[in-house]
Amino acid sequence: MRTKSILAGVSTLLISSSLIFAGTVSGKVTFTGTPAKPKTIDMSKEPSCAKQHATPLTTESVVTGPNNGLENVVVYVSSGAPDDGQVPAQAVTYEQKGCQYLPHVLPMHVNQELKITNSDQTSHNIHPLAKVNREWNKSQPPGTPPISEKYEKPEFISVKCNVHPWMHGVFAVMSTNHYDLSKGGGAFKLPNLPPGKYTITAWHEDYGTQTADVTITGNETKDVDFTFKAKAY
Amino acid sequence: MAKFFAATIVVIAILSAIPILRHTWTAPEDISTHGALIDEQMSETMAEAGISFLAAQFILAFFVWKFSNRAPDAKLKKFPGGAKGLVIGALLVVGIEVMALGIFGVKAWANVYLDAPSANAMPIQVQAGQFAFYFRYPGPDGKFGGLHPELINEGSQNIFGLDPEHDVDARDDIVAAEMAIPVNKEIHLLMHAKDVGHSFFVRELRVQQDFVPGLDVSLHFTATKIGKYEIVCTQLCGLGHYNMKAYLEVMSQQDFDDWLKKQGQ
Amino acid sequence: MHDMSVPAAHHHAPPTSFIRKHVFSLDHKVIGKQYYGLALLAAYVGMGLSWLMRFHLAWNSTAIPGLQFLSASGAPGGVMTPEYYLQLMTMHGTIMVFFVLTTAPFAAFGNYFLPIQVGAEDMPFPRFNMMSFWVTFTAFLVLMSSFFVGDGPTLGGWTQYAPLNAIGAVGGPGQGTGVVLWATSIALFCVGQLLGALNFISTTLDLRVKGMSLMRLPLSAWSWFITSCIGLTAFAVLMPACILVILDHVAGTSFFVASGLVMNDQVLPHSGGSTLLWQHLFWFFGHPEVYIAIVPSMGIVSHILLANQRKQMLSQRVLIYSMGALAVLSYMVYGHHMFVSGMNPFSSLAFSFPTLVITIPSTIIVLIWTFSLYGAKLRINSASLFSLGFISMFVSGGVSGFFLAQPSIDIMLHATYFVVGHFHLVMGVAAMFGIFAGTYFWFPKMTGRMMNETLGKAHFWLSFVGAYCIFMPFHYLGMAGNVRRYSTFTDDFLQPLIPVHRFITIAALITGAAQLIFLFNVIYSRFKGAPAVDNPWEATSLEWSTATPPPFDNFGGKHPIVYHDPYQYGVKSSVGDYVMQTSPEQVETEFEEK
Amino acid sequence: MATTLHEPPQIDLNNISGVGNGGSINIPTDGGLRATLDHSRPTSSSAIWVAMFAICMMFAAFTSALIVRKGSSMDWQSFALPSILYFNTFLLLVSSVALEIARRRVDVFMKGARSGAERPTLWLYITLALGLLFVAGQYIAWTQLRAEGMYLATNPSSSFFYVLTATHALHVLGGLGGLLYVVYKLSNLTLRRNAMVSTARYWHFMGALWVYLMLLLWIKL
Repeated sequence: MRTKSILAGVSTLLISSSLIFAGTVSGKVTFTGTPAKPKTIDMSKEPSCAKQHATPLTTESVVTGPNNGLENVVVYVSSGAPDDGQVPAQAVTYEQKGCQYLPHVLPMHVNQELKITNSDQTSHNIHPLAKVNREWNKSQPPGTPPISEKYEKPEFISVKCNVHPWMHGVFAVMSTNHYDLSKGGGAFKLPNLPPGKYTITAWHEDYGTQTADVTITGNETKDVDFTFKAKAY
Repeated sequence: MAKFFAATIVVIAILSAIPILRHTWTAPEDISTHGALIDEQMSETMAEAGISFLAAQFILAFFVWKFSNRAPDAKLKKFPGGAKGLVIGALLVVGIEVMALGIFGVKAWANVYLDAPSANAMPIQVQAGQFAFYFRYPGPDGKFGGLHPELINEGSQNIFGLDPEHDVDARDDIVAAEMAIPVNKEIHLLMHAKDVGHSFFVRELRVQQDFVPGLDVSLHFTATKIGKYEIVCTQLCGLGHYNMKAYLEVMSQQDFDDWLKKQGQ
Repeated sequence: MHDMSVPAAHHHAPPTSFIRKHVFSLDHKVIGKQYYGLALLAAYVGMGLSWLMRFHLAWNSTAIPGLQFLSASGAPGGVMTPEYYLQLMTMHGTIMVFFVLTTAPFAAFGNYFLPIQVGAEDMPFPRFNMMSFWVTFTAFLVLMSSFFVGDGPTLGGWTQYAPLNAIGAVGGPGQGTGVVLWATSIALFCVGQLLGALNFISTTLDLRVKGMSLMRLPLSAWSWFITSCIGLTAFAVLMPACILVILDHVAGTSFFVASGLVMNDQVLPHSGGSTLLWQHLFWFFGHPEVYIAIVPSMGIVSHILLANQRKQMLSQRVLIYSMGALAVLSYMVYGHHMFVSGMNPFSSLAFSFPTLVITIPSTIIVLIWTFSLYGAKLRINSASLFSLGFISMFVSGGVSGFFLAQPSIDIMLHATYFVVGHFHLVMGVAAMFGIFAGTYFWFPKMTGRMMNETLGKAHFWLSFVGAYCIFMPFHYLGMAGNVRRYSTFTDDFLQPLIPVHRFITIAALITGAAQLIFLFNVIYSRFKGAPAVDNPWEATSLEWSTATPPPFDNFGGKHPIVYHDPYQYGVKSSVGDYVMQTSPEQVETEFEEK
Repeated sequence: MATTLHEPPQIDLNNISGVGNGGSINIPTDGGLRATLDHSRPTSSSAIWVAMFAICMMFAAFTSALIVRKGSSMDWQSFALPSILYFNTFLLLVSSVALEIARRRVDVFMKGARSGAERPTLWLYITLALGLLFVAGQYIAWTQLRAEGMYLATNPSSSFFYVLTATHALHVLGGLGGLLYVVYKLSNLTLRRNAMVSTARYWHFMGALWVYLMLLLWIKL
């Protein structure tokens, strides 16, 4: 009993301390050169989807923001912060709407629940091409309950819909809770890092990965920027 | 019971014939230059098949009506003609009938499959893959870029596996998900299968042809009527087979050129 | 009835243990019943599948209560997914074609009655015969197991076109394990049927009793003999094809997968295979298979009509020769399944002519049947009704062959519901009617009890009208270009056709329900039916000259001697208007002279 | 017209045997050993031809598959057949001769009185041995190919080689089974001529089939 309470006390102390001296890594992902310009997607095969897009959808494998910001880049701590094993309770959801995956890149924690919903009038077919994890291929007719899945091993999984070949997305399965997805101008933020040496990795589905090492001492914010080389084709 | 059976057959036969005679469900109007012969062949066959169908059912009904449940002392009768008559009759009538059909049919078939496309036919490549058709126009240079299966990436819309980086011909190739063609111009369709067997079927054009993986086949036709038609896959190709389709837009030459320009940008 | 015959030695004493008697029995009669039981089971499974499919086609997004328990991923919340539809469709086709249409009229009735009709005690190789059934049964189990293994049965259709059947799991759900199980099952089935054909042919050639010349064989025996000749050739070709598919899966060979194929943006490892090769091998079996399904029914129906019209056929020889012609022609026409497959267009023409020629023997057969009714004393009962229904169905399904035999028209009708309607009528419903007729006719001999006529007639009327309501509209749909093997009709031009599909579905549900009457009748009559006499139909062939049900060695230690052609009806004899093949009595016909 | 077109056959109760062999009663009609006559199953002489026809069809299918597949693309790489195959061919042909001798001996033995004449099982054993050697030889051929890196999936040519030879080897094993059956039946004097003849036919057929396969492989690979 007493030992228990002591343990509890100690652990709370540790956690709080790690919160007190919480470093943050933030920065910006940019690109140099001229990226291939997004191709418009012709959905005429699926009228019910096509009419949901006032301006035709374009490919999302390279999404750029203002002043060379690069979006949809997964930035995460690849070493230094061992996985604390905390699986987020709430599920991440992956929506199929207008024959498009929302979001295009979906980061999630290993074993976190993944809910896949179909908001379209047509039947979709979710086919994540997993290599490390178990590959599955399920159809989801309109009006059927969401598909619930989870992945056991960290992996970047490319997702396809076999019925609508243009539909393409990514599951980024992480073994850490310290990850972020570059937004707007390519900005990202990794908060709550206890002091220590870290390797930060940035992953982009077309341009590959880049890494940077940072050391957090106490309560501070370190700036780390990544620059990818864009491919014209 | 026997008379009821006879009556039932007659009723069924007549009811089955009505939708045919009234053209309740029938193929849409033909918009191709070669289709007329096929339709003609179709209606001739329909006439002959229909007559044989009705005749057979009626005779069966008549005999069942007349010769069932007869009195025990009733006399058996032998069909006057005998087997020889029937056999010779069948050989002559049916033989000539089907041979005629076969021979006339050759012409209709030849139009589509045996005659070569004319030299100035417009080449379009169609690629069938699970579960969509994509169409490729050679672009201003009139040359198709080479295909590199390993480069195919549907996520970034490199449907055909083109290599614009190194292949100059590929740079101006125009890829579309719907097929636009100028009216009254012969099209030479080069059919390429990306993965498994598919088929290219346009009812109005009176064309149906399977894609053969590993072997590019070709098809040629001329559309004579402006409009929007449906291209469907008729070869079971997997779970999305039912949804594998594309639209065929037959346009005036002017509209077509504009469309092509628009796609080019 | 005076039956001159000679004593024979039992070649094997009747077994006593339950296992040897009812399970691993060497007795062709028991094996025949086992085949019949298997066919019955398979038929109702196949029918259930067709119910599910039809319902889905008519009411696409409506959940089928409880279906999710059959397959959670196949029917989330009871709504059928596209792949599950195709999987059910594939299983429906495979089960019906192989395990019903091939086993029931051929293996089941043939096993039971061929030896009796030739006067033999048993088949020459009872052990092969037993193996034939148990291998077939295993094949069925293997096929059914694919429902429960991996991601379900294959979705490639019963024709299993390459390369979809050979690229493995990347092809979609069921294309991995599912296909391997399918191919294994079919290969086993081939083995079973080859063993059966071996027995059938040697029984017919070698075991005929004294006086039973080939031309004295009943038409049913002839049809089984011809069918086994077809099967011998067809299954011997399908088996290698299945072996090659299995190798493409498990050994990584490339018989059917061409090079440079891309699935999910990955180039497939296989290379250089020929996709048309599969179609050639498959259809070389596939078209004769149609005749394997229909020819036995032709024989059975002729056999039954003769007993009920109390008068001979116009010519038995012509019927036999025509069935033989069908058998021979069936191998020269298989290419008409491949008119638009990318095969050389000239060979399409080459294949179309023999196909058209097939109409000639078919027409002759129909004419002989019909015109033999002229001046007959037709007795109406369930058996004869189904036989007459068979003729009507055979005609209706046959005429559509006119269209499909012509490449030019096939451009419009290929792979549409027209084809589906055609083969369902001509080889599906017609063959089923042959099976039903055979059941009502031979049930007394097989079980010693009569079937219930009232139920039988009810069953007939519902099936006959129902079958037309289901399959005639298929032809109209096809002419309107309704593509087959679609799980959902998304195309604009298919929308107006959906009401027709609803009509068909309702008809299918009712007709299917009518088949439960038959099932009940079989089970009820088996135990509670009126006891049957030895020769309830006053028929002439050998199976009616022995006891009901026949003793273990068929003729109670005797060898019958045959004095007459089969079907000596419409004569004056001591027993009535017919004389048994085994009776030495000299008789006169009672045709009035013209 | 009279319906009985044929005279009722004369019944000679001393010698009833059906058109085939339906009625086997206690008089030697199938040329078997006397000991076998009672309770003997009717024999079928055509069965073996039927079986051989089916096997022909099967290999015809494989052959056409081979030809089509070879023509369908450029990836066919020829390779030299393992030389041991020629030796195997020789073995199989010799075994056929041995079996023919055995069959003649058995014939004589069956016709003559059972007492005295010793059973001609020796030649059957020789055939068996040669047959086994053949199968073993085929196995060696496969191992040699594997040593050269030619596996089942290496190339269509090797695929077909393995498939054809293996299928043939399986059927040869079936023939060996038949021989064992004959030896056993002969040992307890219940052999029937038909069994002997059919086995012999099948065995010669296996030899012929193998020669055909050798030619096919030799020409096509």
